[in-house]
Amino acid sequence: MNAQDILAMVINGLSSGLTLMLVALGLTLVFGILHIINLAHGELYMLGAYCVWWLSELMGFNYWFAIVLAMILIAFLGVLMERYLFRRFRAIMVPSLVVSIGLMLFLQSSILLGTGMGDKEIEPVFHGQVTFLGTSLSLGRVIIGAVATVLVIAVILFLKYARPGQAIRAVAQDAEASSLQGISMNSVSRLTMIIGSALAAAAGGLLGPVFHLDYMMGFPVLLKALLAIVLGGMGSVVGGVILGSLVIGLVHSFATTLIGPEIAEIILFLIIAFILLIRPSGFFGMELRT
Amino acid sequence: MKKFGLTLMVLAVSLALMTVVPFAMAKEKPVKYLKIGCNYGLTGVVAPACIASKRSLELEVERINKKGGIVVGGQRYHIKLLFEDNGYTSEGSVAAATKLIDRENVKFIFNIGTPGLAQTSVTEPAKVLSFLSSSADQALLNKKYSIRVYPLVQMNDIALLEYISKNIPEVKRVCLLFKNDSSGILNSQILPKLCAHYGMEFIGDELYSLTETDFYPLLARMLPRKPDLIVTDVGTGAALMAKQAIEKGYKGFFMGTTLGADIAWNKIGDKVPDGRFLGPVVDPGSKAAPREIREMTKRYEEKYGKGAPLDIAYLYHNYLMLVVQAVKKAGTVDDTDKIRDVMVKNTWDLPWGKTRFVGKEVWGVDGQGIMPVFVSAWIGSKKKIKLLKVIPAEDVYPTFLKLFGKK
Amino acid sequence: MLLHIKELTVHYEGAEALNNVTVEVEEGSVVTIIGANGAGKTTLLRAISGLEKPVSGEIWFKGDRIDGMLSEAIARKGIGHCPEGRRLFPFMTVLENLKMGAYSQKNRAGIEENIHNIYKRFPILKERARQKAGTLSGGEQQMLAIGRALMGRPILLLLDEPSLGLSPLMVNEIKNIVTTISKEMMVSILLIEQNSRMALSVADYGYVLETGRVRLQDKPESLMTNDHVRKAYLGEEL
Amino acid sequence: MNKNNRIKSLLLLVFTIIGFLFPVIRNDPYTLSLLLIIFVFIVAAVGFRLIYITGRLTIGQAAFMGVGAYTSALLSLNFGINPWLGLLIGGIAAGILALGIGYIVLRVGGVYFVIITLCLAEISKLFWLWWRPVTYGNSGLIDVPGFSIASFQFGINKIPYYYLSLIIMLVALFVMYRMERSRIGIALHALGQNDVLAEHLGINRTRYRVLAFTTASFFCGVVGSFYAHYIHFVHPDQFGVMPSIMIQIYGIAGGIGVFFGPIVGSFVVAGLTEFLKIAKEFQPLIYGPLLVIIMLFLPKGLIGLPQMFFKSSKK
Repeated sequence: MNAQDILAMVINGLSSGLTLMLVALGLTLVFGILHIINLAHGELYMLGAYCVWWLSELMGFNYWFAIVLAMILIAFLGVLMERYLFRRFRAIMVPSLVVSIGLMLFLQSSILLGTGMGDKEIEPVFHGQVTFLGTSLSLGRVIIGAVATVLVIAVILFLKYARPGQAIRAVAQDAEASSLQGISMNSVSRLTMIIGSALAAAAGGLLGPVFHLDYMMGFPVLLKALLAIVLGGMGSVVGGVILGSLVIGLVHSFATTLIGPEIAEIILFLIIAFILLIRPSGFFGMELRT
Repeated sequence: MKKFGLTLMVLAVSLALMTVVPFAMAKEKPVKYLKIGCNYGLTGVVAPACIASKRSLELEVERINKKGGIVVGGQRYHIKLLFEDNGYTSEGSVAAATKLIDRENVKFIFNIGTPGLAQTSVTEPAKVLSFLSSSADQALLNKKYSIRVYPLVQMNDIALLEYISKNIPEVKRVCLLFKNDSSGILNSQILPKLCAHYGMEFIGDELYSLTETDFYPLLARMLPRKPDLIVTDVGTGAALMAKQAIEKGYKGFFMGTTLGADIAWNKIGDKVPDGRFLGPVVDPGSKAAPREIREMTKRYEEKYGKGAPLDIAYLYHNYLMLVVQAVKKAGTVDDTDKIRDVMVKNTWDLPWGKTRFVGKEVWGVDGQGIMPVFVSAWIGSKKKIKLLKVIPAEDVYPTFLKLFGKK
Repeated sequence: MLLHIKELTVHYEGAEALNNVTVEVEEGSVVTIIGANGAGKTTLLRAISGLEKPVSGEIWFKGDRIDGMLSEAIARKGIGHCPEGRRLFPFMTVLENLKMGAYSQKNRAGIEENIHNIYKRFPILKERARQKAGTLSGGEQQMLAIGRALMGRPILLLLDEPSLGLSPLMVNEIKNIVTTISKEMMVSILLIEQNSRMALSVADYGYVLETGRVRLQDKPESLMTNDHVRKAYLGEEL
Repeated sequence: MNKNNRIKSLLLLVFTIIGFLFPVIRNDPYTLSLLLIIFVFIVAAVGFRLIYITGRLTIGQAAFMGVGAYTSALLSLNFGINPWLGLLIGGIAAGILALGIGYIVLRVGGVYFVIITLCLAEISKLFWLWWRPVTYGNSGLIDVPGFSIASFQFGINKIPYYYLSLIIMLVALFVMYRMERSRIGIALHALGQNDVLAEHLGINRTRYRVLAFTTASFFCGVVGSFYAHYIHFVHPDQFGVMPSIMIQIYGIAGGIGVFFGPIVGSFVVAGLTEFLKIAKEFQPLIYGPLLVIIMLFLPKGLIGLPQMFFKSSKK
């Protein structure tokens, strides 16, 4: 084990953590505002990937344009979901779990039956490798990491400085007090769903060419994103999620490389369970709602 | 009430489906039928393969029936497929098998995937022939009514390694990176022995989870050991792994040992240099594929459009043709003892090639059908699978027996 | 009449919290409601702000009926609510908290001017502007809560126990603030207090709420001389 | 005992009698095989509710079914332990594990507990997959022996298994019902209503929660072990997150506020799934939206349906 190997592990971990962040950020925003665990959030990621496939491979749009379009389309779907389903279950977690599972099954199945059984592929836009500090990475991943970082920073800035962004934070901290300030709960939750869905769609579209398209690709990502946000402090608006995702990526990378792939997943889950026990509000729980 | 607009719409769609689907299914008139049950996971993890198999089998049966069905012992039969969804669960598999046997009185049940193995607890006592497709080694163990006409992982490995040892002498160090399904487990058990047999060095195995997509950490573990050949499957996950291995600077060969989709190979795109990825597959639509499979692919694509199904789906044509030919030869459609006897004692001309039954030395029953192994390589620059060699089962089986027969 | 509550009945967690309560607030006046813990004072304010849905009765504000409206809409109509326990946004800075108070205001220059005014009135908030609200002391938090409520340029301000948990010095400060707001900023105030002496000393009119019903209502001077009030709320031995 | 309760017990008695007589009326192996799996899931779903009333929502109950199933199956395969004994040992293994885990995990509340139990389900599945020398990983354990009494082997038809699972279910339900109606039950409900208040009343929060968790998991282990010996096959996929979610759907869709909610839920949702099988691969397209619709119109679960009619007729 030399410095080179450790560096490789760090880079691998960061590269998967960065992409997880997009899904986790949306999930935590939705949880922070609506107080429901949207188990169908992974499906928005899946739909994003399929949407980009449909737009770029079948309709012939430019890849980046297809991603933007997919973000808009999936955000619209998110608005519908919020308007007709989640809004009624705001802060009622128990039935909302079943609702989101129903939604998940429906979306998965419609993609499977709607797009045919064969594998789908988004043609990669970037080819070639980048050698960074002696570790070889595909150019595609570097670009994805960069775009993901830009998107996350954009969201952070939006939440920090834009008035609607500040309203999201206010509602996450105290919904009732926010409504007393004249902040509309419904428009905030709609906005949150828009951001969350668009981010998930972007993640799907970005990762589509790197990984593969599969109608069940959402659930494993959802599980990891859930881990990332509990690690960061559930409902924490930005702070913890970023660190949480990166920690998940790093732990997975180190454990896989050092001990082995299957045991790495067990270790990952055990670590999360352990952290929750000693720090029940998440390791980096900073902006927890009161 | 406006709030319920969307939900009402969903309800309406669901109701429409609920009324249309049964109608679409109940159109045939009862003549004499040879019923074949299909205990499939139409929902759940293996749904794509099962649905594709369902569609292609339906097309085939439609064709046979149009030609007047088959004649068994002077009686004309139409074939009827009865699909039961097991949701890819064991209890679903048992329930579905029970339903097929007790309600429909079927004598043949096709099954895909490992949790489906649970059906043998129902089929064995009922003397119903159970056609399995799991690589699990225990699947056949002492099971009189279980039949597997499935390319054995061991046979594929032998054929491919033999080809590699003869044609690619630079391969010396072999490692296994495989998904942790039953084929992967089997591979991790047999590969060290096989490598020793072919004078190669086995340097380690790692099994990853089925949902894995990011292989960088795993490769960081394996590649420093400098393998020349990575043994894996030819599915989507493996293609992804291969692509990422090359991004990580791997320069050696890959060997897939199970069936998989040709499209999955496209994942590698132009990343893998031509001829570096070998596997026991054949592009079902290409000229290299057996004629029947090629025609089948054409018919499937005409009806359901591009995006060919996994070739595992086509595998079930082997089962269908086996049943059709065996009942004709046995002269009965319900004496399963006799049909099984006829089945395992003869050599059959099935869509994937000449098939005969073996296995007494390994599993105590002759339930395993062995067929030719297609050794192919991926020509990435043309996105094509090139058939290198077809190795008859007879050339591979002796080695198999020598290495893996009962001690 | 600025605010008119007519025969309001509200249930809270299944039990009756308010029963046929009628309260009126004149424009420019300070009205106080005193009562023991659990008398329904907070529920009344919550009902005005739309946080609780009444079972029966009506609430009129500036000639519009507001019961049944969403609380954010009521806030935008000009009712500022300084809730029980202050309910600041603890992880936002003082300045951000103030800006949230002006969420319904569209005029940027107006907001800036408002912040300026509030800083002038509460200099300590200016000092703490970049600090997270959760880290302020009790008195500072109360000032921020009032400041935030004033940011929305309310016509009517609902104050829920502003003196709770504060030192006697701070209570006096709050008293001054209430007077200044009503006199200088021309904001009507509905004040709820357990500190009845302080409340009655600043109010123009007072109500006594007991187990969800209005027991007494009168000018503060008369209430202060009422035997029941003296015994039960002013702690005087008779 | 008031009138309402008498009607309830009468109904229960009728259903129990129907349960016992069913195979006599209709000896259809397929229906029996469906019913006995529903019984298995009823036990898990009612256990899920028992934990829920203490204020903890779990999505990990299938993990304990897995512990029971694997323990019992491995013991009978490797050491020839009688499945009848295995039934008990499987339950105890799950119970002991729940006891240990519960003391640590139940201190965490709210959404964090949901996620921890989700982790638990996933860990258990990954563990069975990983421990290949013993569990054969993804190949599963094949030919797990079935039950027998003296020389009579269960399994020629489904009737013995049906009665066994019916009896297990009735015992489990009886125990959990009595528990809820006893003084312990009052404490459990108090915990669910108000944590802090319960503590003030002298209820040891963790101890009572662990009691509920262990009881529910014990029965999960027992039915898991029954499942293994009935199916004769154990596979990790049967005990991961998805089956846990199914248990939770049965509980919530039925109505988690009432003891009989999960029972109704298991029957109706499983029945619905079965009915929708005619749609073959299109089944999730209908099943998913149906779940959504049930929750939209009956947020309190199917058990709220009669109440809804009752209310509307009163108006």
